[in-house]
Amino acid sequence: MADNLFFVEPTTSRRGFLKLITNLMIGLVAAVLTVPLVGGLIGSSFRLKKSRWADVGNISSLPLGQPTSMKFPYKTEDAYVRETVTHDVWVIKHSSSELTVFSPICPHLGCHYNWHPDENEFICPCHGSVYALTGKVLGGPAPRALDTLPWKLEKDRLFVEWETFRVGIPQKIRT
Amino acid sequence: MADNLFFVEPTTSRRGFLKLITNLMIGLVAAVLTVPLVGGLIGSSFRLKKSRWADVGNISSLPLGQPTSMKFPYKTEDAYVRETVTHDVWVIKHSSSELTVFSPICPHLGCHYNWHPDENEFICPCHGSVYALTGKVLGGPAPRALDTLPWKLEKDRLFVEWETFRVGIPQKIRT
Amino acid sequence: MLSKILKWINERWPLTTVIRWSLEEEMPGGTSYAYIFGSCVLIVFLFQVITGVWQLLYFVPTTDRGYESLNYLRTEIPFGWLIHGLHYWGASAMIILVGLHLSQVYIWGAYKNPRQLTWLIGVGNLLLTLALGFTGPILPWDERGYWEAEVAVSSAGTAPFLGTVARNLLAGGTALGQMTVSRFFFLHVAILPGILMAFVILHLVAFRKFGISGPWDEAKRKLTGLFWPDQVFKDGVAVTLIFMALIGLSAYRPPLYSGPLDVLETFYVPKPEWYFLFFYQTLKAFHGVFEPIGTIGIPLLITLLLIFLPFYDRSPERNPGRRVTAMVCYAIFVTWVITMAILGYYSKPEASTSGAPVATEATQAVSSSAGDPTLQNLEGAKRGGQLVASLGCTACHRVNGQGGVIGPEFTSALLKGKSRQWLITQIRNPKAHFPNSIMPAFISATDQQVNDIVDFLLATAQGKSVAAGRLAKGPSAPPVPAGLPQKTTPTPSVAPGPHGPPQEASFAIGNVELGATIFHQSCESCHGAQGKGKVPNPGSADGTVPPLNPIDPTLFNKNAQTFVNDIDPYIQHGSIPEGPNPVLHMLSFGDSESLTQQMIANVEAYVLHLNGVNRAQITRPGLEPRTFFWLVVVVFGFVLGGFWVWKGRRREKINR
Amino acid sequence: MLSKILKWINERWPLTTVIRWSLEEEMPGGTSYAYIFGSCVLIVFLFQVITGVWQLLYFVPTTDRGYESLNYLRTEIPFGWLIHGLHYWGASAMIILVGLHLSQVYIWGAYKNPRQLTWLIGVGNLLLTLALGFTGPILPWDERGYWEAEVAVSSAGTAPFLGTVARNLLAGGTALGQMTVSRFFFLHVAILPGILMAFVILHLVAFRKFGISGPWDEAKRKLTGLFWPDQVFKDGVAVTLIFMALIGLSAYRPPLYSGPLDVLETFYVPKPEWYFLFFYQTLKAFHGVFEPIGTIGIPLLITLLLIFLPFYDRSPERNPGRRVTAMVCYAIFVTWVITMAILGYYSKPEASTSGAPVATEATQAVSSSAGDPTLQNLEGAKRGGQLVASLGCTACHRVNGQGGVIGPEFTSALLKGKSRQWLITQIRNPKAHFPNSIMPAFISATDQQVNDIVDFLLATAQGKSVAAGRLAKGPSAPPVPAGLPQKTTPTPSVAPGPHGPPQEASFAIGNVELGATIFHQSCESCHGAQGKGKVPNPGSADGTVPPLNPIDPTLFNKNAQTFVNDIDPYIQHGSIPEGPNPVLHMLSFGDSESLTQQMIANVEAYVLHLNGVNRAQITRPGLEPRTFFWLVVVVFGFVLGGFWVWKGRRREKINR
Repeated sequence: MADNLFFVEPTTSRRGFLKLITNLMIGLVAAVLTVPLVGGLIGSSFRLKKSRWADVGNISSLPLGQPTSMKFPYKTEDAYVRETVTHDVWVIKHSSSELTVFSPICPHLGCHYNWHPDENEFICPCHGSVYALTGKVLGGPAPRALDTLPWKLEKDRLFVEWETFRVGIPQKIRT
Repeated sequence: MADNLFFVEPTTSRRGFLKLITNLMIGLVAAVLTVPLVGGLIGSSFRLKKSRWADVGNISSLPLGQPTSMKFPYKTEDAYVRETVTHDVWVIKHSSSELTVFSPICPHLGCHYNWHPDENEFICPCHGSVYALTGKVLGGPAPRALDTLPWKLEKDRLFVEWETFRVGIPQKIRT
Repeated sequence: MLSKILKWINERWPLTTVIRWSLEEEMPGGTSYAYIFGSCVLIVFLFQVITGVWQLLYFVPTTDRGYESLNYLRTEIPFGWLIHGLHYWGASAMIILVGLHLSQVYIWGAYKNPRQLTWLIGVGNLLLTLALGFTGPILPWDERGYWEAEVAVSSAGTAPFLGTVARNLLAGGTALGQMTVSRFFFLHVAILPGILMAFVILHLVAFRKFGISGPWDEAKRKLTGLFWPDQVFKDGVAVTLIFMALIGLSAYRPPLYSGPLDVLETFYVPKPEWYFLFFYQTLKAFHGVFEPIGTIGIPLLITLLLIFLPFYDRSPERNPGRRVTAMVCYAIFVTWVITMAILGYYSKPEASTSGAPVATEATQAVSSSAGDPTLQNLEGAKRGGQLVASLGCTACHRVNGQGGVIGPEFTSALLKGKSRQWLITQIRNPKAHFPNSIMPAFISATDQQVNDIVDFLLATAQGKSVAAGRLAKGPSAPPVPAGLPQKTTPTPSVAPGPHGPPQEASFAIGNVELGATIFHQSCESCHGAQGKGKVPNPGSADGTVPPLNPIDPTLFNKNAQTFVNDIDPYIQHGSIPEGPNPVLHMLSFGDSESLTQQMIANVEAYVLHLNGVNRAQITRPGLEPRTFFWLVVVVFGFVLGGFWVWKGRRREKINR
Repeated sequence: MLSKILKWINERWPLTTVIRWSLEEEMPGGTSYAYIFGSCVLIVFLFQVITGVWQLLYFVPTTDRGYESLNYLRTEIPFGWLIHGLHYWGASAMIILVGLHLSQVYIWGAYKNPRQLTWLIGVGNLLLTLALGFTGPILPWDERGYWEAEVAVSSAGTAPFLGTVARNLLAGGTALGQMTVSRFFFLHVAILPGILMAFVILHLVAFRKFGISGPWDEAKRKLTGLFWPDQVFKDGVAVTLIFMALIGLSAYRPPLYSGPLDVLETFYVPKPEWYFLFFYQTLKAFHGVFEPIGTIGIPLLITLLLIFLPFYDRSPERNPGRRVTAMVCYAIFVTWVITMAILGYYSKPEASTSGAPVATEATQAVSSSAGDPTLQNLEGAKRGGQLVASLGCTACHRVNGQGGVIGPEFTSALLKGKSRQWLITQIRNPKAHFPNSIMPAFISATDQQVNDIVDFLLATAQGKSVAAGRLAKGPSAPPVPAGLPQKTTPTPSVAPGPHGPPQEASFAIGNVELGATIFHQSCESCHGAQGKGKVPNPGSADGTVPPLNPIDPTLFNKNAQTFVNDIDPYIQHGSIPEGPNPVLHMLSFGDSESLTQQMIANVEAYVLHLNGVNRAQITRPGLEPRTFFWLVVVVFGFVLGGFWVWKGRRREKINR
């Protein structure tokens, strides 16, 4: 039987010894080979991207209390792919120094939501999540409020630290 | 024997008929499938790139009778990859309206040659082909003279039709 | 000669043995068209391997070139449309055939002792086939691919305990990107087909150990047929028909061009391939904490039920008539899958951005009519009057009898009762008042400019006449609709006609449906519904905005790429129509970034569609797809039919 | 339990039969270390498949991202260096092992009847292995990859009659490009491994039909050994040693970084992998019309000789001692291969651009000294004096006691006898007079400017004193060395220090040797040989040009990427040193396009190398390569050695 071929009882016979040590060698080589394979599979999967402050633009002319979608160019570094892409954020200006900056990504499943001023709500077209101006969930499958982003002002210029968060869970966890 | 399985003598038996018609069906399907496979292999292999006139630059300041390497940006279209690259040509100004424009590609095996003014020769560093100022082969493995490129002048601006030619053969054949 | 060579080979390599092993099989109960599915799956899988490998000649798995490289294969390579079409529709065929094969095995009770192992390996094949069907559409990283990856990765993330780990490993990072594409490529091109090939061999070896189970009726089992040629003939007929169907589908139903990826675009509604629609629809029932039950629990449960089927259903009874529970379960399952798939197919997203075009202006006006307009500065109003022209307001709004008719005329009646703040908001963020307004947000204007315009409008409201500036002619700044506040590239001078070369958008094959949505939002107000035009443009030579359907014959071209190259500059850079004083200008949607290049590509696909030109036109088909299909049908018909007739005659002759 | 499961499986699937088939083999004449090569090839091929597939997780086959994606795997992924290293060195190991396997079969006469078919398939395996070894290095499309592809495609093009067809089909177009990469990817990743796998199976089945041929001495054949475990143990020892060697090579001899592709660069000398050096060297003997004999004829002849070997050498004699002709042929062939490989390895390109740094100035001066300098215009000479400063001439040349020392001082002695035309040429195209001159060609200056400078120089030659302008300080235009005449980007204003962000070059891993060549040509004159500095820079705060070896500690960084980011802006954008009136400036090699980004990447790699930092530094090795290698050695030694000793003791104990 096949098991006799590999799994020899402790034996003093030369062949038994050869079987054992051969299996041991094969096992060791396989084990060592597994190391780079696992390394390659993990790769950079758990490496957080460095977030950078991005210059989003001048906010002096934004209306008060109304969400405005602001687009800005952002230098991305996705492994070995480097590009300048356009990102956007929703900015609500409360006063000249007080803002709320929302990530444009719906915390439900990652779609981009829109502001519906007639209903005074953010609504996501994908699965119908509804959020208040404050980001609070008003309806739909969203598991948490809209994600705010860190921001700072430098003489009316808004800088935002572009971050993304895991979607679909109640906690706001950076990705 | 295996041949009996496939190659049945003309027979009126039902099974012989089935064998024949089944082989025929398999053959037809395989033949039709071969069509796209051959099409995919040939692809755009024999499609000449459209050459375009490229603005190489102002030649009014070039020295007379001396080869000058002129670089210029060229919009390439390589299948679905579109990029602007820098090409160069060797330009020899004979008079304000008479020029020679050499492709920078050695006709031997596609390297880029250099001008060696102390020897008054073009020399290719890869396999040592030597050319005169006129492009004539003076030595080395080169199968033909340097390739000239079509050019035209528009008010001192040199336009060159960038073309490449097959290397390693005595004939100048566009690629 | 041939037999001598065969003999020589057979003495050195067991060729005949291998052929015999694969072909010589007795089939208890005779051959049947019920048994074709296994062979068909095998052959279609072979097609998939070949067409898949061939696509590597052109397709590259990168985020920036995936879609374009696939489209190059599909439109520029002879029979590239067929290579991709066969692979795309082959996937569907394979899933259908695996389903039918599984159903046949289930109904015939063929999974029972001693064929448990064959069944187990078969379940593995089902899972691998589904995994291949899922990972494939992701690879081009177009709109469809990206969103399917997003759903896959998010679903993995809902797994308890290991959610984050599974999610990140699948995405190859903390966010979707190049690593994700490479991972799915790795799975789809190497790992999954490799395992499936091994499993197919295991499955075949296991199958050959006991052969087919045959009819459950012991009496019928006495008849025996031969696998070769009797069953292979039936298999061949089926494969031939499937092959022709795949060519027909490739010709008449080419795979969708979902459009280049634009994560900012909110119009695309991600839906999976049809074979996962039932699951997509089912998932909608699970929200919040119950989500993992849908995303992980249901697939896991079905898989476990399938795997352990031969172990909990151990009765040797194979007759479906006596296996009522099994048949009822089957019927319920199939009904569920089909119902959900149909519901999923027809389901609309739960909320839509394309609402009614008429806004509730009245409700908004009330809240802002209280403002007391005070004229701060007559000088400001004068400057504002100039700005109204120079910033392009008069392209849409009529002022002092001059200007466009897209927006309302600036009359005192219109403006009366509007507060300064309301007007500022209207200029800065028109959608705040009218969500479906097509008026661009003038974010890039300075506060001073906006104040001046508001002064002018307030003066107009009070009936004071302040001359609006005349639109500067010739090389003046074009109206820039939306503003990237930080964008400071100088706006090029604009003379009549479009300016500058076609941009990136002109190379991408857009999605007609997405284009229609964007057209509706951004283009319809000037070019009319479906581009049929007839919108007046006073001061232009034509008197109306040029219609796009049909388009100016000088722009039209039967060649899609030339057509796009003709119209792209207008959309990118805008243009001023000829005429003494045209009120409406074509806006520079590209330069101003008010539409992304991907959106423009979609709009262009739609405009071409309106003019009867397919943006995804196949420029080098080898043979026209439909011609090729009918050619194949005719050739197959003549050769096989002819052979049939000829053989039939010969047989008759001999028998006579 | 285990045996019960095995029994259940065996009743349903012939598992034990398959295992027995692969392991139970009697070996006439006993086992031998001479027989290990076949097994070793098989196992190394398995390694190649696994590591090859794993590279797909990162590598993408595009012209623009291939090299970078591979480098990402090698430097940023844990054990990525090992995955790539194993694959790279595994290819070499496989070719050596196939060669040894073939040699053993040849010497033992094992190809003779009845094993002709096994031999034929084996020749196929050899060709496939060589094809894989050839196509692999092309894929990253770096300097090496591109030039190997160029040679391959050109060689195919020399074929008679079908040359152009073969060439275009291999390149996927009329010129090298993305289609070429995709084609070699298709071959290397799908077609060739697929066929090789099938051939390996055919080979094994054919081999098992007759087993090993064993010793030629009939007497020795009576002894028999067993494949398992006797031979497998020997195979295992060999595989273990090979595996450790591959890890060691990956750690101590990582594959070369040949630098990003730059088709304009003339310094790279394409040489094939070592296993094709003999062929490369042989080819040099065939020129012109004889070229196809070398490129097509020789490989074809060798292949045919190998294929038909068992058919023209039909004598059953296997003892090498009695097969003198065969052995002599073998010796000649091996000697040829090794000699040519060594010659090829040490061969230099036939001409070199890096000639002697001293030009034959004297020979040139003669021909041009006849010119009669006439001072056309004193105003021009005055303007020229200003230009000498503002165009940056004084960065290198001393004029009126002011300026650099890189070029000769503008004295009347130096300039005497130079004609106007000679001076114009010198300014427009310095290499025309001095081929190794580092003086930039002032193509972008206008004719008027050049005339003015020449006027100034002629005036100087005549001893007339015309004041040279003082170098403008602060925000003035930097010296622009080479000129793209049509390049009109405004030169940025330059204050001390570098300006602007790192560019493209900073992300690419350059080739140190190419960098050294470029450094020698473009940097050495200011920064000294090997960057050791000490070149005076009057007017700068330091008094000398900063050395690069060692570099300013504020720029140095142990992290290669940070180091590059620190120095790249200087090379791209240039800089003016601090100090009251520095004569020498760092030129803006990148902005002026006098060096390509790829060249700059190479220079940066060289500068880092001078400072003891590896540009291709592995930032996330998982474990340091050398540490990992020694860890593996120690673990293998301890476990296997320990087991050996323990078993030995036990056996002794029992035997006692």
